[in-house]
This record gives sequence, structure tokens and C-alpha cells, in this order.
Amino acid sequence: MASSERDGWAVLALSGEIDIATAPRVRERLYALLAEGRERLVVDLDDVGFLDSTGLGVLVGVLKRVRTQGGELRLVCTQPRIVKVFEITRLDSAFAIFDSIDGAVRDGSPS
Amino acid sequence: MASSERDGWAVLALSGEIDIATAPRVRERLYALLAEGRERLVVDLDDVGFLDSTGLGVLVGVLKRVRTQGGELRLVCTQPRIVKVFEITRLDSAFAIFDSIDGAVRDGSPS
Amino acid sequence: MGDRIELDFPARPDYLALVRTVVTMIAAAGSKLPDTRIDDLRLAVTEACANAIDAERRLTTGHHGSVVLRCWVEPEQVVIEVHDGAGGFDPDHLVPHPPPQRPDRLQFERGLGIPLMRELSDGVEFRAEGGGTTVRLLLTSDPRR
Amino acid sequence: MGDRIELDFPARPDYLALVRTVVTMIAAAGSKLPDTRIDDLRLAVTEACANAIDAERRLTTGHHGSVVLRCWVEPEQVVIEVHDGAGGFDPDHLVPHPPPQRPDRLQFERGLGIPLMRELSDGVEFRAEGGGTTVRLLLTSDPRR
Ligand SMILES: Nc1ncnc2c1ncn2[C@@H]1O[C@H](COP(=O)(O)OP(=O)(O)O)[C@@H](O)[C@H]1O
Ligand SMILES: Nc1ncnc2c1ncn2[C@@H]1O[C@H](COP(=O)(O)OP(=O)(O)O)[C@@H](O)[C@H]1O
Repeated sequence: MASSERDGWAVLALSGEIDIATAPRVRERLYALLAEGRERLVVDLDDVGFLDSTGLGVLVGVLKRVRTQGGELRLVCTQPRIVKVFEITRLDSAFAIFDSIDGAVRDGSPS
Repeated sequence: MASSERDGWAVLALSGEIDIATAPRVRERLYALLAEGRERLVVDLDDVGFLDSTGLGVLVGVLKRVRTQGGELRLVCTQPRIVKVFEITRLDSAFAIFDSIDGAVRDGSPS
Repeated sequence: MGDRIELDFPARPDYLALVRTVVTMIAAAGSKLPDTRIDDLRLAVTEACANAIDAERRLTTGHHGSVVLRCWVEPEQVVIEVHDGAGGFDPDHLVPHPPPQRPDRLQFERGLGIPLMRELSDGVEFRAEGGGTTVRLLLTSDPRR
Repeated sequence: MGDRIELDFPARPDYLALVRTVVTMIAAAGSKLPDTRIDDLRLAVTEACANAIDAERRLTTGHHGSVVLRCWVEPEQVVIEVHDGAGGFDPDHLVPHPPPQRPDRLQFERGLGIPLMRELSDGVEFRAEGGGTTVRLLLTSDPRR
């Protein structure tokens, strides 16, 4: 999990397989960014090979906390197998999903 | 299994995992080369990830037939995990094993 | 008739990667399921196994349970059963999530596993077996959807 | 105490790749065996499973047997049992190979499996079980050799 800074956004790039074994570390990392006062988060899912419902749950939890703090969470996700997980749970309509980090950190609404 | 011609030697490059599932195809291919009258064979094992006793047995069978025909069989094998299989069966002393195809097709005895 | 493969493994999250590898290899070798359908299979099986592991670990007996994966692989379909001995539950009385448009949807960080299994599979059945649960998933090469 | 994993699979050569993948993953995740020792384990287990598959397939009953792999993984050692129901044999009365220097060594294209298992393992045991054979292989992280 590599995090970086882009135009005022904290960008966290996830990789590998996210399931009940690995989701807790992802949750910790994202909550740590929130605890540091980061309010604009981009989570890049393009190197994620597998995402299960626990991983989705972590993202839902982060979205809730970000909104409570008045911040914003954006996802980068283009891989069909990962996009599909959002679609069949209809969570694609809850998240702001972008094609690239560039697109995500640009101002305005999701393309 | 890619075969090519080098200085009068027929070179067969094996790859993947050689076990009772895949050894029959290797045997067929080598016997076909012998049937075509090829008497000087180099078998390149450097892209082989796994070799079991069936694979060794195929090479022993080819060696026997090559000798009967007055030909020669040389192996290229540098990967420690494959070299080890020859060593612990003491078959490293039955085969002519070389570090490279260049070395194998050069005249003379094994280095 | 197809091939039958069974895997028994400790009820721990770190075994999910092994389960996915096994399921992917046997489905790729023994069935005509396209890659995208094998992705669905991998996710549905992960959800079923994660529930079995969760349930085993909620037991306070201190007993470290195991989970059993039973697979039947045929050219046109794969059937996978996931069995645990963790007491069972009633799959017909789970509270559904609010639709994603409603703000209170975000209160629900869990409960997506069984809906996902149902969406991904051509058939899901739960049955009580041996003091626990067996989930049966059917995935065909030509899904109904 | 370590983890116990069991895999039942059809007695067919094309399952050896799955067996190697399973054994490699569980040994890498659950033991401290170095990679070279995991290579040894992979080869020893392949030989034992190939023999079990061969024996099952020599049966003329037309019955398609299965092979059972039982694994116990601990930090310092891995124990693997391979069980078949193919009638058994006497491992103490196998004809040894001539030494590699003798020309008649080349008459022997088979019979290297059990010697390899013995060389690669820290312990090999054969026992009759359930109308067949169980081979028990022990590999430690710090081999005797
Ligand atoms: N194998 C099982 N044994 C016992 N309870 C189970 C089992 N599978 C599911 N459940 C129950 O059903 C609930 C819903 O499961 P699921 O939809 O997968 O969501 P989640 O696992 O995220 O809670 C679980 O929280 C659990 O209470
Ligand atoms: N599980 C088994 N069941 C029955 N016979 C076996 C079994 N394992 C080994 N054998 C017998 O022992 C012989 C020697 O085995 P091995 O050393 O592995 O060489 P190979 O399998 O190449 O013959 C086999 O040919 C077979 O007759």
C-alpha cells in the first residue's frame, strides 16, 4: 500500500488480493489517514487482483466517515473484474469512481 | 518444445513442468527426432521448472537408444534445482551435461 | 460424471488464497467456464468460505475448526460445497440492505456476502449438516443472466 | 500443533500440478522451510502421488480411484501422507539399480521414484492402509544431510 500526495489529495494505491485476511490492514491504513486529518482521499484499485465483500465493506465504512468529516473519497477503478463487484452490489452508485488518478484529483464531479 | 538446428546438432528446448502428465509428449518428441535419423541431440533443460523421475527416465531411455545408434546426447542444465535431481540419482555421471547450448555443440568432451 | 476434489483446511482467513488457487486451477483445467465466470466462482467461493471461517471463529469453545470444500467439476458446470461445523444459521431471515441511494445504506459495512453469492451463481442452496452449514454453489459456463 | 490440510483428488496425472501448487503454498505460508527444501518437498510428494496414481490406474476394475494427500504443517517441519486404495506392494523387495557407471544402468528407465523420496526426505515410511498404501514423508527445515 503506497500512499502519496497529489494536488491536495492523499492517494492510496492498493494491490494484491483484498479479503478477510488482508482487509483489516487496508482499513487501518485508511483510518490512519483520516486520523491524520486527511479529508480528501483517492483509493486506487487498479493493482487489486481480487476484492471481496469485506473489502467493499471497508470502503463503505471509510466513505461514511469521510462524509461525516465533510471530506471526499474517490476511487480509481478500471479493471472489469473489480468494476463488476461494485456493479452487482449497486455500490457503483454510492461511490465516485474514476478512470485514473489524474481524473480523480481534478476538480468537479466524476466523469 | 522448440527444436532447432545448431552445427549439425538437433537442439530441443524443453519448458514447463515434466512429470508423468507431460513426460509422454517429451518422449514422443525425442523418439521422433531419433526416427528422423538425428543422431546428435542436445536437450536444453534450462527453462524446465520441475523434473521428476519419469522425466529422468525418458532421458535415460533416449540416451540408451542414442548410444545404440552410435549417436550422442548432450544436456544443457544450469538451474540448481534441476541439477540437483541428476546429482542425487547419480545420473550426472551418466549424462554429458553442459552450461550452455554453445558449450554443448562445440566438439570435444563435456567441460 | 466429472471430477470430485475435496479440500479440508483450517478455519483461518489466511487459507482463502489457497482456496482461490485450487478453485481456479480445477475450473480452468476441468471445465469450459470462461475466465470471467471463473472470476465469479472465485468470489462466490471466497464469500462462502469467509462466512464459514467467521462462524467457526465465533465459537467460544476454543476449538480450532476446519472448513471443507467439495468440488465437482464438469465441462459445462462447477458445483462447490462449503461446509462448516459452526452451529448453523437461518439464511431466510437476514435483514436486506437499504438501496444504495439512501444515506443509511452506509451504516451497513457487512452483509454483502450472501447477496453476492446469489448474484454470481446460477444457484445457491443452504442446508444444515453435521452441526453446521453447507452452502452449495452452482456455476455454469453459460449463466442464466 | 500446526495446521492440517487434506486434499482428495482423482487418480490422474493432470492433478500433479495442483498437488505441487497446494504443497508449495502451504509450506511457504506455514513453515520455515527454505525454498530449496520446498523444492525437495515438491519432488518427493510428486513421486509419491505419481506412484499412487500409477497403482490406481493399473487396477482393472474400471473404477476411477482417488488419492488422498494429508498435510501437517509446522514451523520446523512438514509431514505429508499420500494414500491410495490400490492394493499395496512390498517396498522392501524392490530391485535396486546398478550403479550409473555400469552400461546396464541404462536398461532401467523406471524405479527412481522411491530412491528419490528417500534421498529428499528426512524420513519415509510405507504402511498398508485401507486396501492400499500410505506413504509418509517428513521434511524438516534443517535436514540431516
Ligand atoms: N456458515 C455460516 N454459519 C453461521 N452463520 C452464517 C454463515 N454464513 C452466514 N452467516 C450469517 O449470515 C450473516 C450474513 O452473511 P453475509 O451476507 O455473508 O454477510 P457478512 O458475512 O458480511 O455478515 C452473517 O453475518 C452471519 O451471521
Ligand atoms: N503406492 C503404490 N502402490 C502399489 N505399488 C507401488 C506403489 N508405489 C510404488 N509401487 C511399486 O514400486 C515400484 C517402484 O516404484 P518407484 O521407485 O517409484 O519407481 P517407478 O514408479 O518408476 O516404477 C513401482 O513400479 C510399483 O510397482
